[in-house]
Amino acid sequence: MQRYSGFGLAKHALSHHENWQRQWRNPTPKKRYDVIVIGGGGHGLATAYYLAKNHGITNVAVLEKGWLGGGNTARNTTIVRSNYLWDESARLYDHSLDLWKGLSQDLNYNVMFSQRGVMNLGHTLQDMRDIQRRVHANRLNGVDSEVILADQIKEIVPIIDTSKSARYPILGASWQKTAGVARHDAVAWGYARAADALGVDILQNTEVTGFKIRDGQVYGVHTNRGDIESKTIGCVTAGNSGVVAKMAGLKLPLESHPLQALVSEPLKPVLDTVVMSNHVHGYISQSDKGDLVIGAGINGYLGYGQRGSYTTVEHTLQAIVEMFPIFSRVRMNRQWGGIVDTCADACPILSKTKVKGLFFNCGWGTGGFKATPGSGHVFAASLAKGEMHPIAAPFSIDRFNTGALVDEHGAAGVAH
Amino acid sequence: MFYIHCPYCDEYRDEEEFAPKGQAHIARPEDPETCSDEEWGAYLFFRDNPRGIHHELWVHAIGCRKFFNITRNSASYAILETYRMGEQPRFSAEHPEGEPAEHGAAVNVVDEAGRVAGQEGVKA
Amino acid sequence: MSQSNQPNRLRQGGRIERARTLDFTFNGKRYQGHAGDTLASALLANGVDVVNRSFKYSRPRGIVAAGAEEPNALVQLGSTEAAQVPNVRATQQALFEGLTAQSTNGWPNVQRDVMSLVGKLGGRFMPPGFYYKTFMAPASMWMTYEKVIRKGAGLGRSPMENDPDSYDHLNQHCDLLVVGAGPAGLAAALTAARAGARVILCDEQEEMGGSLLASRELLDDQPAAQWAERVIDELAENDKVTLLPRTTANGYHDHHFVTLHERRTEHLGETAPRVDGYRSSRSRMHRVRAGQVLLATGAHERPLVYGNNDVPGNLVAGAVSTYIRRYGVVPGNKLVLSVSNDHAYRAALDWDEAGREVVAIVDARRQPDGELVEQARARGIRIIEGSAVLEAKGDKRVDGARVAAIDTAAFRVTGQAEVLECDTIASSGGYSPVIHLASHTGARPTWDDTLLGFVPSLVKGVHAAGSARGVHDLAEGLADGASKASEALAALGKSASAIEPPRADVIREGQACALYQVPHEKPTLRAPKQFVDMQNDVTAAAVELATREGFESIEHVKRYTALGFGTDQGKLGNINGMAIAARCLGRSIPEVGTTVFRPNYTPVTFGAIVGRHCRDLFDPERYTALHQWHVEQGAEFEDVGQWKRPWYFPRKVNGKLETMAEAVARESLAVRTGVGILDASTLGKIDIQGPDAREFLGRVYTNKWAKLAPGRVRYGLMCKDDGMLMDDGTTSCLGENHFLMTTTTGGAAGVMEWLELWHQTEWPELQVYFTSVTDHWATMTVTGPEARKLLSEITDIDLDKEQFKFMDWRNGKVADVPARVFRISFTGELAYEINVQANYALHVWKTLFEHGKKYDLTPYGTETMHVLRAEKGLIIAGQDTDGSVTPEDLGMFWAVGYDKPFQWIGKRALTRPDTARKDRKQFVGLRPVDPTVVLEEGAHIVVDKDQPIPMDMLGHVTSSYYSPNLKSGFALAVIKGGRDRMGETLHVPMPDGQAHEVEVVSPVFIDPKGERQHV
Amino acid sequence: MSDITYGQVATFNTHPEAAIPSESPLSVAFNQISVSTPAPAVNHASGVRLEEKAFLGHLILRGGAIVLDEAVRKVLGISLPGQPLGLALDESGERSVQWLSPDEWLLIVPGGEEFEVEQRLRDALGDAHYAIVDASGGQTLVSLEGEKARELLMKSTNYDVHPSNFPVGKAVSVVFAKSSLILRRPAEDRYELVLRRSFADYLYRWILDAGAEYGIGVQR
Repeated sequence: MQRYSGFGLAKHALSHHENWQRQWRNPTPKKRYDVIVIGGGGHGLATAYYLAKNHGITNVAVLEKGWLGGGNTARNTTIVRSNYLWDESARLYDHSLDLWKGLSQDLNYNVMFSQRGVMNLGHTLQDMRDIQRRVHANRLNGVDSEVILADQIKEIVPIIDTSKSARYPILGASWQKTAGVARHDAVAWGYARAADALGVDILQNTEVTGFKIRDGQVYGVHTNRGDIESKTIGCVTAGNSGVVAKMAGLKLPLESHPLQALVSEPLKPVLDTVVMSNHVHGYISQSDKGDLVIGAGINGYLGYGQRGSYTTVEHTLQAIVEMFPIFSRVRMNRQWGGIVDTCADACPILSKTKVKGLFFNCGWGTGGFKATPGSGHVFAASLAKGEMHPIAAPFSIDRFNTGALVDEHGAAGVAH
Repeated sequence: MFYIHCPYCDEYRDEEEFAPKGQAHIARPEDPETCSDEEWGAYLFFRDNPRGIHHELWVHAIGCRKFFNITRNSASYAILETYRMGEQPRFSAEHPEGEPAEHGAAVNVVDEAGRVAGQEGVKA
Repeated sequence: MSQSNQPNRLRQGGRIERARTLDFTFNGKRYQGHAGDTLASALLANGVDVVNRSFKYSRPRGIVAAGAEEPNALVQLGSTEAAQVPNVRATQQALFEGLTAQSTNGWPNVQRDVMSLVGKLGGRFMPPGFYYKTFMAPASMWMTYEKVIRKGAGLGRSPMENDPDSYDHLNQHCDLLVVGAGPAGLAAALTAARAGARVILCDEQEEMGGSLLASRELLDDQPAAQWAERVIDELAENDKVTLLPRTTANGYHDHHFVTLHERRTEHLGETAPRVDGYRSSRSRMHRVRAGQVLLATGAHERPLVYGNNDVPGNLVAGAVSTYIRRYGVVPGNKLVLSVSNDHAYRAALDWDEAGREVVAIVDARRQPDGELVEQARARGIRIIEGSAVLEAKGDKRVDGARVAAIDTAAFRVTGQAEVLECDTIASSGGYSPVIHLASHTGARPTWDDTLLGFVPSLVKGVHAAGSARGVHDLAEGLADGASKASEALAALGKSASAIEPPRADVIREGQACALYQVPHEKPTLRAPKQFVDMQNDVTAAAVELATREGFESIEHVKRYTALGFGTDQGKLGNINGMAIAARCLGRSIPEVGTTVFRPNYTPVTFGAIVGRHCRDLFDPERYTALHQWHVEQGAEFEDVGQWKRPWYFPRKVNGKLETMAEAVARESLAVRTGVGILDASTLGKIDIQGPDAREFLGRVYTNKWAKLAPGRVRYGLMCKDDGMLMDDGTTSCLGENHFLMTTTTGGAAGVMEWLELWHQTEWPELQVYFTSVTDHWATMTVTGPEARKLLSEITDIDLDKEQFKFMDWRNGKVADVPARVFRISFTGELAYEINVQANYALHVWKTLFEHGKKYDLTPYGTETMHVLRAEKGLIIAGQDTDGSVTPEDLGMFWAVGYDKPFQWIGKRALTRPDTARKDRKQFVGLRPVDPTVVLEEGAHIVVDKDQPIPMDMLGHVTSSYYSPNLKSGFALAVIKGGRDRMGETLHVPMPDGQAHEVEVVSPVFIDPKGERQHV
Repeated sequence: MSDITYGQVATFNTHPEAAIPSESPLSVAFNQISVSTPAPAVNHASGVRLEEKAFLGHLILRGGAIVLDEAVRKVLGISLPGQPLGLALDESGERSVQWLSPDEWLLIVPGGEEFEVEQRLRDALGDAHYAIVDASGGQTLVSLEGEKARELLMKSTNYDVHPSNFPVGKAVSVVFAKSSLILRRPAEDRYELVLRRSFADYLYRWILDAGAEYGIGVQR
């Protein structure tokens, strides 16, 4: 792998950038792999990378039906935080946050992880109870988190309206200083480049059309580029997981919904942290390019169309302008949608299935991007060992039968 | 922003008046006590989640407050039909072009008897 | 009418009002223009070349286009802080008196920009994706690097003061929405209007008419604009037609829901002017539901991609014609036109007619032969065939064009270059239909090899006409508009015969050739910068580099280079970029991908999307019938859902307002020792009638209802089928077949829908009706030891404790008003809930206070209510429960009907392995060992306070207060295996490292036998 | 005693015999608790005129159409609107019945009549399965007139209020601003809005704001 560095960049500049290498190969599929990862988004590529790096399993294929990183990895609002309520999810997301901290160096690819802090606002007394509950739990779990009140919020974000006359005045917030944002595309590309360098075959435009299953054991897939065999297959297909599961005769406890986001025109820096409000429902940060990146709500109907309802955008901007009245004259540039696979408890599925050798990593709902390194890391370990990693174990499909849900939205209210 | 034909109000109304309530035709098991944990889990949580034709339960929340079903393509968002509780769809994954009317009852004819029937004697 | 100060203004022509001169300021300098100008045309008239600096390299930039596709001329508008608008496209901003604008980038100013040095020197160190490849070491420095990078971010700036303007919405419905009032759109609208259809016609420009306003062609032997005026007049007369100029269709949503953004006042001033004391909304969003939609959105001309094609003085050819013919402005003196098609020859003809010099037309085709080519030849204009402009010369303004023969197929320069002296280079590489709206619907456009452009794919009900689908000829476009409109109406079952279009000359045009990037003698990576996307400084070299690095999908190329991510969404650059990527990859354009557009077509003010749903009207405030009294008494309010509920009633004591703690202590003591009163009207109330009402209750509640007699009340728990508590409340038996259910305040709407869901989908055979009566009844809770005495003074109901027991209800009069009185208690004290028709509530309430004076009747709010109920161990659903709590977890076995015949909702789930666990979190009380301690709600409970982090948490404090009655803090909590831990001492660690010691106790702190409520 | 038990159902006359002051849901606004200025008066330039018809009797009828139709005709002399979204008025225009859903109708009668009407309906309905619920305290009726009334509605609801879709004799429950209400067209030149009590103040403030452009006046 060609190492990236400031010095290298200068050297390439002198040769008019004519000597840059491909960041990943465009290989032809082999007949057989030790592990197949279906889905070339952030989670799938991270899974492949950690399989190769941590477990020495390099005979791995990542099958991507379109272009890598083209699903929710390319469509999210890039927030990274780990202040989840329940022990199980806090462990998972905090593990991820730890990996984020050294990710650029690990991958030799600047994913621009910017720890500018994330605050979740509370507007009612019950909001504040929930926030306190979450922050207390975070602290005892070793997750960075604190409660701040309106004055402190105003100090960190001077342009926010904390006046008492607001319809839902801001009472306080939970504040995770070490949380932040990252450059979404770079995460996929960085993992792809690093995995490729370790020998992983990234097969784009390769769509799985069916599974080869014999006696309850998976042994390969059919694709538009021919059959590929492997006795260990991890499906990391986010919004399309239900469709993939059906090919294996499985039903999953999730539904795929549209989730929208939008950006303003680029502005000179005016907002340095991430501000989220579940009560008035909107969240916002400003990218390094200057766009205000704004997350909208999820629609309640099934949707694979990568677009949602316009009213959701209206409600989101109403919330944003309520919190930041100065943005009323700023203009919205673009909106888009992703397909989020959501479980009833707003927690993911990292699980074996009834089909031996076939594993699923899905159901991340609105929280997938931040989990990318952690999800890939524990899922790789699970595929390598054939047993779920301890951090992944609570997120089995079986919990929907036993009742052992990890109910994040029931308790914390903040799922993004 | 869907435009939905309410089979009870018998006109198209904006999506803002409606609320989606998940997959249609999920009947509660007749005898819950004899269900295994898996069967009960399936009833509570496991859904078809198809990309394509989907039958879903909606309620005309601001309007007549009636629940009804929609056959909709979850990829194109095209609505193929709406039908009342107790009626069967004409369009399905097996019959994307629709079955002949006599096979399904989802015809939006509003008559006195139909309205009463819509309220009585039906099962999800 | 002096024009001496506008050097590029022609003496005549154009549609501007020459009699109206307008002053404006750009970058601190004053200029003049005319009514009818855009800021761009006025700047060009005044000879202003550099209007901005580029985003990444800080290169000087001028105006390139004349409409929405303009990538460079972004300005910051506004003379005051509150009126600032960032990133306004000068080509779309009408000039008004006093307009004040600044370049978006450039420091200290746009002429001498310090950053341009960085751009010049550092440009080559900033290939696409350079930031992914550096700033990684040391890891701790990234936040510092990022600060520096962020300094260079952004275009314009946000205002720092609140918006003085307002915005509104108008919901519209029509049979046919026509987007674009050019030739095809006008013909379509006229066809539909004459057929009697409801039509909306919108157009983004200041004036309707589109290309007809600057057309050289005649219609019915008159200037085309005159035909447009006649049509618009006819449409304006028709009351089924809504004409919306200055209105951009910015988003196409499902099922023909289109948002039209009407700029109502932006042409009048920087803030909306006041008329008759009323300030109009600055802009208005029309939320249109159309039966059918016809897109007559025209086409955008593609510039050619050549070296230094961004130097001011480089324009697209059509823009040159527009400025000359529509605005009477000729943006230079000596023109070189570089083209791949006939259509663009018009620019040279217009330039020539304006009396300026056409140095040459450089045509990439070997033997151009259309009518316009012949006209140019006939005028003696030099035509250089088989050639193109390789490179512009000049720094802040074009001063020459290097021209050479090229081989477009082989992508190389074949001849010796010649430098033509000129100050303007106009180029045209063909025309891209404006397919944005069609592609918002999710339909992927398809490439047409003859048209050399993407044409829209159309979902059912959407039609395209004219240039928007590649029909560029005027006569054909008019006919196309008319016939597509009649097709659209036919789809609605309405007949409309297409209008007879006006007579137009057919101009024979030769076939265009495919040319996107012009080859250069040097390879692309070494050639002078050839810009593809000017706003984001994306060059042909960047696209090539991206493909070399393995970014092969056009989506990857776009993301890696930022191509098309500007505020223009790549209207000029996307297809050129795709063509370059295709060339580098040796593929065809459609093989590289398609082009996808998302709303908005052009950026839309947040305010316009928000509408009036802000500030006082952001969200409904729900009031009870007693709201006025609460306000007058100085209550503090708590937001509970949308309700405003009194939180506490601070009194002035010794001239000082009580704190909440003081008020709550006083209110709590009053209820325990005297009498207090609560406005409980927000509780949900549902009237249930029917022979199967009782059976229905038995199915949705966990407990039994078979034997509740009329006159009696019972508390019930409602679960979902996963066994988790959903809501609670009391239900009264009003008659054998008649019940009144109450719900929590927040749960009211949800419970109502829940009942209907089960009735309509599962048990339609049950004869029962549910009707919400929440708003009909006002509910006042009179509670405390003196409650009976007080109430007895103003009621005819026999309050004798044997006649009217706890959990009974009675009818009667209270303060002469018919009332239903329920003897239920949420405080543990003697309590009466008085329900009266809401219109009479204030009278009853005030009468209670008249009589209550001697008992010191004390109004209390939600905070005191919470304290009092917590002392009794009564839960609040949603506070003490969170969707993961069963009735058994709460220890409410008495409210679970295990042997009811029907398998009620929630029962089955209770026996699942996890739900049946013995060590689930259970509801208990906590008593801090130190009575002065009030635990923090949400704090967690551990066994070993010295355990290192992560600690094993047993559960958390759900409710915690100071009790003036217990003279101690106390709390409710859920704790793993809590019921088996009674008497144990546990710990509550706090952020300061200390831990509070607590004893696990029963959740009932006061009157465990319930004697007080039974008195 | 003001209540009578009809078979198995308890009815309740909410009105006092004595003259008791009463407050409509709009009193909060009219008394300038939620707004700082008095309601704008009607004048010749008012493009919209708003008037509250407070304290009317509102009854919700549930049941089968055929059964209810007979009773309503007998008691009020109005045919029950059988078609969805129908609104029927008696000759005086003071009493109306509107379709709410296939088994639900809204009866509006002069204030104070509702209890008697309910009793007579119950007498007429006998043993049928039906429900009648008094909702008079929970809602109020507001009329909008004037040449700009329709445009004001267009600002507020996405329902198509064009006369071709919303003729006289139609009534619909619709989204209105961020709340909902019942919208009725009892006459060519008048719209009626039925507001829920707790939302009424918000809706009234919305309407005044939307109407400012048209010089809205409030008839008091």
